[in-house]
Amino acid sequence: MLQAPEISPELIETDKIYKEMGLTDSEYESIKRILGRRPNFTETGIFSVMWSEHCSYKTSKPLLKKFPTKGPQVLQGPGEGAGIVDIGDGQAVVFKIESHNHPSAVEPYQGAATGVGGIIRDVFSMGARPIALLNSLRFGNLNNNRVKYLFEEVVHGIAGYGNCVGVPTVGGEVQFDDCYAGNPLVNAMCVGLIDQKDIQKGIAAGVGNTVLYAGSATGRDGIHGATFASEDLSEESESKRPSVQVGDPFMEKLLIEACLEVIHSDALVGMQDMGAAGLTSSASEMASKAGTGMEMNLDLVPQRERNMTPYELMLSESQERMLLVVKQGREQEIIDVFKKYGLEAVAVGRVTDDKQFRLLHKGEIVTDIPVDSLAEDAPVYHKPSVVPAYFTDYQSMITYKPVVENIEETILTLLQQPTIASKEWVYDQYDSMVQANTVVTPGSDAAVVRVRGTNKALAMTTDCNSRYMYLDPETGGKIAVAEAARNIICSGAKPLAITDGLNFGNPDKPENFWQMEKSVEGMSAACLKLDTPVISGNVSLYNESNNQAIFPTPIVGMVGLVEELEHITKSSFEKEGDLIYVIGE
Amino acid sequence: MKKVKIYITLKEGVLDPQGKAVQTSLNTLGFNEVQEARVGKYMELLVEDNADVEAKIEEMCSKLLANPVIEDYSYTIEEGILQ
Amino acid sequence: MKKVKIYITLKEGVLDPQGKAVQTSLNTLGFNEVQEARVGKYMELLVEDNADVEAKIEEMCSKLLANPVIEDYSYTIEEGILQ
Amino acid sequence: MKFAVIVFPGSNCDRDMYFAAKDALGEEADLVWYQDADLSTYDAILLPGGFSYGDYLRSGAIASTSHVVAQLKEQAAKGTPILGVCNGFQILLESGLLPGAMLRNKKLKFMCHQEKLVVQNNKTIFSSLYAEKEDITVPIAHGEGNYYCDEQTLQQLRANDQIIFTYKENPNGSVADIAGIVNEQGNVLGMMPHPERAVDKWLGSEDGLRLFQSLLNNWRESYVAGA
Ligand SMILES: Nc1ncnc2c1ncn2[C@@H]1O[C@H](COP(=O)(O)OP(=O)(O)O)[C@@H](O)[C@H]1O
Repeated sequence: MLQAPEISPELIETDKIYKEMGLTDSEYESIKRILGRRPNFTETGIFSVMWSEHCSYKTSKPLLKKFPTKGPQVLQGPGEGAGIVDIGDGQAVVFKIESHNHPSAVEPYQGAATGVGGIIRDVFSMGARPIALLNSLRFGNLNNNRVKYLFEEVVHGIAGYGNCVGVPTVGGEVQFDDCYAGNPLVNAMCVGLIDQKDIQKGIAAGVGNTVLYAGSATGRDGIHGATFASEDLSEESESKRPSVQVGDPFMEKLLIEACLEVIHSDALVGMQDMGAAGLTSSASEMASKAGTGMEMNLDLVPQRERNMTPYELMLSESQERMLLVVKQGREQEIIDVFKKYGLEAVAVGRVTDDKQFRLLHKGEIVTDIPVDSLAEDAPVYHKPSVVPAYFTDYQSMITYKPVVENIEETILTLLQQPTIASKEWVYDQYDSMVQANTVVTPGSDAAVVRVRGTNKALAMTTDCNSRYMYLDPETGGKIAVAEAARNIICSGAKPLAITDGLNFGNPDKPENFWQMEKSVEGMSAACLKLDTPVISGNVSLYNESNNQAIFPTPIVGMVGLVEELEHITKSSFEKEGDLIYVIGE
Repeated sequence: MKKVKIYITLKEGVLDPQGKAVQTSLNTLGFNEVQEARVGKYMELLVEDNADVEAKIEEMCSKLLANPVIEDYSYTIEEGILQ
Repeated sequence: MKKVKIYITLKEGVLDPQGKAVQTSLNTLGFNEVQEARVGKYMELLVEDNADVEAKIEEMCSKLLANPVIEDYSYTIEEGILQ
Repeated sequence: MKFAVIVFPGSNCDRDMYFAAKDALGEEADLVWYQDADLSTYDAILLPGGFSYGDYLRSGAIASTSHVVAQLKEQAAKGTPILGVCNGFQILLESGLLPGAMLRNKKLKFMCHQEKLVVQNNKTIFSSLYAEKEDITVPIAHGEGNYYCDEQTLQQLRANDQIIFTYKENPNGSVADIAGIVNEQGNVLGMMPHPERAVDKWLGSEDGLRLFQSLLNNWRESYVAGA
């Protein structure tokens, strides 16, 4: 199928091979216009992943613009690997949430594990030490065996990866609803701590500087994962299974330590992890952001399998890989740091001044694309939006007030709901205490992690009630942000900012797009009011199975600052005789 | 009673970090002749005699014992084990 | 090149919670004919030809691959694999 | 007193151990990369928890074949105090410095929470500040902490009073509820629970700190005695 590298540019056009890669006719036409010729197979693949929803946000961009992203506390808003917020004393907190829904539906253990690995890389590639992980999970009804399997394995995968890399998993949420039966949601959030002077950017600056590849060798893992992530799940996804990637948390742990050592060298110019669309997105984004070009020789890329084609090398989503730009002539110092940790780091290319993204393979130029076209010329779609009939119906209903006859029975029934019941079975499997800073462990409103060497701490939480979102996305969006803020405040902290994980169905359906629009508007309003700007986030669309969309599920990840450890409050009763108050309406 | 031996290996092309770690460590110990190591699972089942043991084993492997997304399996059935 | 297949099993008498769990799930799935399950490790090594492969494999197993306190091992060596 | 915290590839409680020695106890400590280690200049050696070599093959197995373990054995023979926690305990077992082996937890799941331990022997350099049979609270965090040894070894451990900590409510299936044991000489302790995570009130328990203080007291006494 898609693997055949010998498919000619002509054939790609006449047989519309680009469609199999997820590009539309008009997108293909604009690629031809950009290049002034037909793209070859590798180039078509590169455009298809860079212009996928996952990398280009082509349908969500117009909505993301509505989010408030500024504030005096914000040091880095959306646009880099993760957002950064000032916490005083020259320090900052770095955080982001990311989804791994589709991979987890196919191979739950590895899907969840690599989701955790990916978000950790986003954080330490900024130069921050990852200090906490959270996750937000959605599954179908637990009386279904497949759902049970997915639930157990996802939790197992998060534990397997997070525990091994030594970042405590301190919080999260799990909800069960039939709408997620065929399409579970697995969103992972990572929080890092950084000295502001160490903040790194993913840029390829300085013409002549060297591009270094570090970490795991490249295999045929997850080829086309980025476009896969942007598709509806169907029978067909079965046949795409070989593309599932496997995580190696041990390798990641070594990468964390090596990268956090390397950031102290002035030989380092820029660093970025290879996430979705691997080498393609990391390399082209680094060049594009710096206003430079990049040339790489693919023969130099460490390879795990034989006879890999340029297409495969560029689109592979092998895990635990980083791309670095290093000052010319100073490569060895950096390579030596990686070597100490038993990691491979090799020069694969250099920064150029012609703003082209040029790739060589076996002596031939296999790609020559204006680098900005990959990021900046991606199409933007303004999708039609329609108020769903269900919403109008519900709004016209008379408010229903349940009558509770037996309070005790009702409470017991409620507590038996998996969504409400204790999640100890889940979080007991997570090492929530490694790094020895976790003051409030899972099971409270928000987790609290102290900042060692200071009298401060960070409170963090993830929240979203997707049932509210479905019933009224705008109000639901406000509620999600407000709930997160309450959790943070109840823990003794002041809310700082949020990251958001937008999980929705197929945006081509106007009703779904309306849900997206309203959710974002509701969240934005609450963020403005509470002064918690959006500093990072992720979009996952096409969360559907059998043509049925999930409830809109925009997850809010919020971080707050505890000024004094003494301010920390837990949600458990502390001692007999204490008074209980109810505040609010 | 039959004794069934089941071998579960990672599919070709699937990353095997454990195998890689074992190989590196064998090489470090001086066993430089080891070119590759792959680590899988080995299971022994004691199964009551009955007509279609083989079909059952196939089913157990594909349904539970191996993860078809990333693993392959094979097995041997030894006859007539006394209990 | 030789292909070496190594089987590592828990010693008899050592409790095998994983095997027990596998048996229980097989029984739950309706495979009631499964009387016992034991779970071990299976490794494949690609080893360069050299005079005393067998002695080397013994050494690898006893030094690293198996833990004599809890595990037994056995292996087979397949000749003449082409690279 | 000067502590070495040995860092293996994949160790992840190394810094926690370092801070326990340095900040909570207030003594000197170095993080020592396994390849660069010269253990002869330290008063005590700490093997931290984590997943050395990813816990691949068996937890602690690959680390136990590294060169630093030869030095560790030398120091053990000389009587230098050595504390292995969690993965450190697993490394001590795999390298033969302590008897027995680890199996996966009975329930096959990783577990992390505060656990009650009983101090069985308070006459070691690691436990002298605890009362005998005292209940203490120290967190566990492991997937393979199900301690196993054969009957004969267990007899020996009992006869020599080598069992230092037991679980009050056995969480993982360990033989005889064992949570921590010492070698015959009494200078090498391996334990699954994490005393370095229980060294100040913010962490939910301070009970682990007395283990480090016991070591310090003991070192001071022998130092004074030796001087
Ligand atoms: N829903 C969102 N809200 C705010 N910012 C977003 C959202 N989704 C993505 N972003 C931002 O867009 C940038 C690119 O995101 P992404 O491609 O997911 O990052 P990465 O390159 O690390 O995979 C990031 O800075 C991210 O924070």
